[in-house]
Amino acid sequence: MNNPAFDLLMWARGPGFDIALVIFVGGIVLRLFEISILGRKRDLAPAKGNGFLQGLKTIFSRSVPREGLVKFAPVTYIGGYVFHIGFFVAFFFFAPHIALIDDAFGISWPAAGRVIIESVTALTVLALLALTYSRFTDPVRKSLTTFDDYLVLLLSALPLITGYVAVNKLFGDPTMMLAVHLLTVEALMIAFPFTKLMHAVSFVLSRYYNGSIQGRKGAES
Amino acid sequence: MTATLERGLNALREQIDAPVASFFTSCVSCGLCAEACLFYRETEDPQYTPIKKLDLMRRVWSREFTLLGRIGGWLGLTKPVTDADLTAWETLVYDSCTMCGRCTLVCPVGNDLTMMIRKMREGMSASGHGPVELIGAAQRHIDGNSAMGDLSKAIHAQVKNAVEAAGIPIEFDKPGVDYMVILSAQEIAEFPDVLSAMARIFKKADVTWTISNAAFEATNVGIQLGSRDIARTLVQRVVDAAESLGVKGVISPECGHAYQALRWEGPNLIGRAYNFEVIHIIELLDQLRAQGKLKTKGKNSRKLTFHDPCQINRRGGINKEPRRLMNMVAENFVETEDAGTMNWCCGGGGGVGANERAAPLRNIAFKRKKAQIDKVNPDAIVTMCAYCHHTLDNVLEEFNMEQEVLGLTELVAEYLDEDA
Amino acid sequence: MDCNHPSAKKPSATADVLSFVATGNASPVLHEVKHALIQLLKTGAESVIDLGAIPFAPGDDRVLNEILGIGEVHATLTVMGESHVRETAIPGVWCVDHLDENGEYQSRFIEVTYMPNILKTQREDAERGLETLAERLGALDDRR
Amino acid sequence: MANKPLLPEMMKTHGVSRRAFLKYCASLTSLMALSPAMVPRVAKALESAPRPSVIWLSFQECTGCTESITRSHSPTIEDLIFNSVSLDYHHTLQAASGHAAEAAREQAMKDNYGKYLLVVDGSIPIKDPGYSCIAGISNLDMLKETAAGAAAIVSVGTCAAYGGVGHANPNPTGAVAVSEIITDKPIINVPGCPPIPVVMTGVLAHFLTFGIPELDALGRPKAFFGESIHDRCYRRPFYDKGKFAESFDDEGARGGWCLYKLGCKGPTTHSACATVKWNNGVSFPIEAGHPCLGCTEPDFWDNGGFYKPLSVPSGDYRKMGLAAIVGGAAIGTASALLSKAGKAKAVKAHETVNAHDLEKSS
Repeated sequence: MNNPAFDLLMWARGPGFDIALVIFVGGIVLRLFEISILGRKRDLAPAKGNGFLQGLKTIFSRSVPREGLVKFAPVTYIGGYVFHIGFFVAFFFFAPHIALIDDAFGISWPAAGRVIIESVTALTVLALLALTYSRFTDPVRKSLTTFDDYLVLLLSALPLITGYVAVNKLFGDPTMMLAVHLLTVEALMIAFPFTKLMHAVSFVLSRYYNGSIQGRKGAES
Repeated sequence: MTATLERGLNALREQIDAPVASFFTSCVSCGLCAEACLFYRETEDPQYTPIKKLDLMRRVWSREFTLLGRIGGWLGLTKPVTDADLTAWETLVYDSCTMCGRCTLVCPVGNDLTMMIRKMREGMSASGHGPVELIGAAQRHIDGNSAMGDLSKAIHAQVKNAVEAAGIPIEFDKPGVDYMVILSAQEIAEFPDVLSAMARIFKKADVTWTISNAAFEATNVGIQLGSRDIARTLVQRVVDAAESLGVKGVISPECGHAYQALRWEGPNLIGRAYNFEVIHIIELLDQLRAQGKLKTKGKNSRKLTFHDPCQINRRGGINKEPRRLMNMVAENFVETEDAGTMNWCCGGGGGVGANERAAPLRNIAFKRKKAQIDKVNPDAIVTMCAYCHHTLDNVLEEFNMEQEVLGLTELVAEYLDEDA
Repeated sequence: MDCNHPSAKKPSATADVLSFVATGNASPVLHEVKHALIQLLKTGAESVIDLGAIPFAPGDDRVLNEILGIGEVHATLTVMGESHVRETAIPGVWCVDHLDENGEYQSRFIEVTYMPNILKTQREDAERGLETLAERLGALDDRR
Repeated sequence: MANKPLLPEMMKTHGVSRRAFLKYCASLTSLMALSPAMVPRVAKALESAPRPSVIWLSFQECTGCTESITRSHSPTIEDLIFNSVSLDYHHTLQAASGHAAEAAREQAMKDNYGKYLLVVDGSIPIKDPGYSCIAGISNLDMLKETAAGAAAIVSVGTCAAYGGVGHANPNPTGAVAVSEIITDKPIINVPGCPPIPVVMTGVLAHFLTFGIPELDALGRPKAFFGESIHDRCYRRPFYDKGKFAESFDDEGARGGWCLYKLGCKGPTTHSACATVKWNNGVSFPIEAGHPCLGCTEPDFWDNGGFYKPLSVPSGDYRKMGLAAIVGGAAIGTASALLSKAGKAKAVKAHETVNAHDLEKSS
């Protein structure tokens, strides 16, 4: 006798993960090569500031919004922060995820408790809902939104929701929900390199370029 | 040989490099660039969202520079950019963007949208979608010596006036001096006092300088129109003149895009570094101040504020220098909200000021600057770009505002300590 | 009170730490006990709560013990392993713990009753008691 | 067989008091996850339960299940429950052997046709039935023959229930579970490697008192397999607090912290281990400091490694990842070179823009 939920879980942990990983890692590398091999011409104008250092600095400093801007797009800013921090915490501080990272890279750190993980997850999903809502209602967001954006929102929300359901046994067989959780993560991984999710990697390049262009001129970034 | 769609698309292809690819890859269409844009902020029309203005370039990138986009193109899932598309984008790219660079500084993923507008204009102009006024200016400048036509008589007349006013000789084409001064057409036509101001300051500071008959115009419409070829020709003129005179440096005048063109784009346009330095007049004045060669006496007692020209501060990196000079000569210097790096554009930059079609929109967009000024309610606004100066003069009048606009060089010269 | 009778497994050092780990289930159980006591007084209906049916951590036991306290009666039964029947400081509320021959818990109940049934002599046992007594008396008579 | 004594009589002869019986019924009721209000009904049912004939077949197995069930040192009510059934055939336990043993089975089948309870442990090889035979009869044939007259079947142990170790990859004998062969009889699966003896007796008691218990989708009595180890684990609060043992001898392991990271399958394993425990309630694997292997679940042998956390992929994904980097780099380079070629073509096609040809021809 087989347990379909268990078989699905094993598929998700085995071939499913392998397929997703290959597309995820291969895709990211592909995209990064695709971008960086294009190259940029050496800037012949004598530099006034250190573009390299400011580029590096901007990778981090751009995480802080410009003064006074938050009030003009509160949903995007606050929702964006809650989502990003929440997703980060839920991913990197939930013990089973740390176990995965430990297995893959041999590094680990203390896990956060259930109360933290679950409230963060709930907040993160709420933030996603708010961001989705603003894509429907806010004129700027609405005019910019494409299918890709909704897909990305959905793909980001599903692992959070299914993870929450699996851990709390809200409904369904827990083994099945765990399998479904892994499958949603795998869907996210597969979509990652070829959708706007890729920004989670390419933002480093973009911020660096931005900072280095400005920095060479001695301008702020 | 004429402007065609294919030339335009080719120009766009030429412009796409790693930063562009990275920027389009990173965009999550969060729309925060809209909040930074004066055109969106004052109209609240979502079409003015900066990243939307770049959509055609994004499509070219996606279809021709990404694997999936290429496959999508082969399968006919995406459509190539057409001439009609370019026509539809014309006003977005030229009328509703002053290339002020605010969006570049707020984009959370770090996209340099302004740089991409600059690149996109290459394709727009090559495909014949440049605004007529900018094309006219380009033709006048290429055929003559200034975007305003032949200004050689005018400059000689203004120099003569300045020599009389300052009592200091100004020589043309004098080799071996420290600096060659170039001027924006706006200065020659509207604000010639800067000549006598420079003459007096440089005399005191023992700085020698000259003006070249071959290249006295600083503006470069190629930058605004988005044509590297035209921009290169114009930069080359200045470089040739400066190098034949053997000057130590060229002083970029109070003009935003001129500084951008000569200081930052120029070497890349002509494909080599110059044999001289390019220094902005305000940078130079601040250097002289630091060396003790520029001393002032007395201060202006009126309430003064400072308007940062986008291309000189935000995109040029000259931020603290004008403030140090302001503090030398202003008793009551007040900063506006967002002053400095995030200052609001006057609305005239990037060729928008010359574009008649854009005038109504420009007047709406100016309300942002107006609100910024109103909050401080100064007696006069000081700036370091003749075109900002010109735009502010015009729109202040349009809005029945009382403030006077002053050039920083002239203001400093006014309080020059002649006895020091 | 302690439903953990000393004859049960000795608490270890880790058990002390564990005694602060709780699931939060003690409070609903105690409310159930209160409700049962009201019913007992009103209608005489007896209730039994199976503590094995509720996830309980050592911390929950601690809370339960603190609230219910130790009462007047403590009986130890020796029936296929020990059983501890104890009245708590709340009269009418009893703790009934069944241990096996190895001193391990088989089952744990809270009974809300005037007298837990297990304490009473069962009729069948009394019958067999009578038989045994009769047998022994017969043997005594035979000896005489 | 029919004249075997009923439970009350047996209790009497073993000197077990009524009070002990009541205590047993209370514990049994708790064990079966029934309401305490059911205790009198359980007691009544046990007293008057008819004692069915039981035939126990052992196929591809290790005898661990039988060992587990007989692993009671002192006489308990469980023994009495077993004694109250008529174990007519169990080739490990019965005295008879050879032809006499098979004759006993045939006799019991004949006498109780349609009424006897069939207990099976071990999996059945179907690739070649000759892999496992008893008295020259293949397991497959013996199962089919014996099941035909059974009232119900209890598959004891994971092998009989789900194929177990025999069924594990690569399954050389083609081992299958009882339920794969017999489809027309009620089957109660009591998985575990081995199953908990108390659970076995609980299931038998339930069968005797109330008939076939409520089963889950995998044929397991819900009373014993309804909840996961993880949900009932005394170490669960540590999981919730994010405190984990990282190795078998670290501070966490000594402190009794959660064993998830050491590969514990508690979250996906349904069993009563955490509540009923083993060896008369002494302990269970997690309490002994070892992660749950998930032995009550189908294919638990192939769950990606006993010591691999559930969240860790089971395959050799690192190699895949490295291959993906190389592949991605190659395709990315190819794509970029294609882009660059397009760009180079555009540069080559570039005609110098003249200020006088910026107006579109039409």
